[in-house]
Amino acid sequence: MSSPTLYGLCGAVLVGLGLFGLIVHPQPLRKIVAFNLIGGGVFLLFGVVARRGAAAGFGGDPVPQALVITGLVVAFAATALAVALLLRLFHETGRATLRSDG
Amino acid sequence: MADFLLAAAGFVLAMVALGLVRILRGPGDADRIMAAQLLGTGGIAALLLLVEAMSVPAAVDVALILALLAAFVSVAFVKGAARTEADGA
Amino acid sequence: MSLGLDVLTILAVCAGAFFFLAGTVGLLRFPDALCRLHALTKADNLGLGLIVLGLLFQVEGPFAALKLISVWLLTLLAGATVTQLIARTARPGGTPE
Amino acid sequence: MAFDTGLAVLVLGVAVWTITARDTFAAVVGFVAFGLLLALVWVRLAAPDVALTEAAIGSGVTGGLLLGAHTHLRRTETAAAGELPGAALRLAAAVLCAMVSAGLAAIVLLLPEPAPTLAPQVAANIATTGLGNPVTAVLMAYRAVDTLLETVVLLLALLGIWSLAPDRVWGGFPGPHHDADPQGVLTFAAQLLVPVGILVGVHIIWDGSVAPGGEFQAATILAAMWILAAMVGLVDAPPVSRRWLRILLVAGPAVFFAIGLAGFAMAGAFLAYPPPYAKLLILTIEIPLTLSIAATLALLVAGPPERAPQR
Repeated sequence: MSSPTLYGLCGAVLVGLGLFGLIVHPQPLRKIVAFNLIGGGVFLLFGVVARRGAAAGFGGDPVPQALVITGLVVAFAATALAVALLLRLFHETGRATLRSDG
Repeated sequence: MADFLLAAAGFVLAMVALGLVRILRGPGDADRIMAAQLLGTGGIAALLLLVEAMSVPAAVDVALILALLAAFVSVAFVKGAARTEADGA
Repeated sequence: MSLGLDVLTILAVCAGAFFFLAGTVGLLRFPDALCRLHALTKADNLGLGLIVLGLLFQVEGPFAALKLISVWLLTLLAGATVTQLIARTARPGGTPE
Repeated sequence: MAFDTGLAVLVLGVAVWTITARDTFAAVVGFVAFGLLLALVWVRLAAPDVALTEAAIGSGVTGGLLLGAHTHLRRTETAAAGELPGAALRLAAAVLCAMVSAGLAAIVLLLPEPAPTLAPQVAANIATTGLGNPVTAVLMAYRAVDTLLETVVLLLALLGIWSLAPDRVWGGFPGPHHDADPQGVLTFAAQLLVPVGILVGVHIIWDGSVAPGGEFQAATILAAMWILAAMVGLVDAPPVSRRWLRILLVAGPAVFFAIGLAGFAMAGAFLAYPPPYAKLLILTIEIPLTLSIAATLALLVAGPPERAPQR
């Protein structure tokens, strides 16, 4: 097995782990962290595709690499928005929970 | 030479990974910050060794950014810890 | 000449790696926060410092060397700041900042 | 190979820790460590540009953002932890996630051989952009529309955050006010770090045309330095109603869009650069774009206005 494949498998496991955290954790902040783990895994899969496409003297295919850079910045913007929504919820209700009842 | 540097990078990473056990055990936030600090320094050291082993000199900038941002995150840590205590914990 | 430099690199990097080992052991084994802090700063300053020193023998050109040294200085600054503040919080009766 | 295996195991170990930690603070620390290790992985995958972005945004600024959020929410976290779903649901979730992972792993193992790649096309056309860094060429030339829309997404996220402000503080200062302590250790560290950080940021953008680096990485560093200065009280965030601030935020995308439209006249298509001026035009876009992105990222971290503007 080559190293890119190894990191690809690592990315696949990361997506599963993050998804698990996203479903199971009741605290919204933990869900945000878990969502970022999923993101890390997906980006790693892109990285493997990029590394395998090494050609023409480049260490990797620059197109998926550029997509990952775009993705990282957008993921950050989404995280910041999610955190702001969460803090607003906390200031409105004094609690930070997604439960609709009590 | 490249093999030696790669091995050294692996060794340093393994060491800081052990240091991570301190994050697991805590008990206080101070210990967690210390372990994160060790991980930051070790990560930077491993990265520098890696850069030289793989001869990608441009990646030294990654270490430079990590060093800057590690300082930034540390200050956020300390600020956060100070604020939580001020809240009357 | 190159062989001599390689030997210097290996020596310095090994010494640096040793300080990381020592720092980790200290972090895990020392009884209280201040002792652990002492162990940590050794790993931080000397471990990274020696590794940077070792790598300096390998790089080409003053600019690359300058970058390596700045990485070390930045880490020192961050480490000094944070350890100072941790020490204040960890000391009995100490106040943060 | 042994190194890669070790690094992959370490990444997974930290990820498991981030998910399973009982304490949210420990999970956030774990996430910062995770980002740092991912930066190492990107270097191993021969993607230094991505490593720079991961180190700056993925680990650094996201870590700072999450730490700040945790400080606010600390006392609610333990209460919410009691709402953990039942064992059956957790088991079902674990099975589902294992299946997702297995599916992705199968895809990784079954990727076509030889791998499809666009690298030769990039190599064949990079000379016309005058740039030396293929990733910057992709971001600023071949896929420039993506990058333009991305900056718009950042602005939309900022609008979303600002719209969360209560009416009475609208137009006010974002985030809490930090008092400066002129004798403080933090102030001293920030006074040393900020100028160095700005220098590194300029170096990264300047390098970006020929070596790994570029406007997003540079903008993140500039944003982090500004947040640092704000955290220790050296500067205060400007009220969000300031006109110069609004102009700063839209200047980058506006210049980008204007040059894109000029592409119709100069080269016959949106965002097409006439070859002799390609590098000049790209630099003309990059400099205001860096400043705009830096301001946007810093304000995204600062959050919605919290203090009413002085009248």
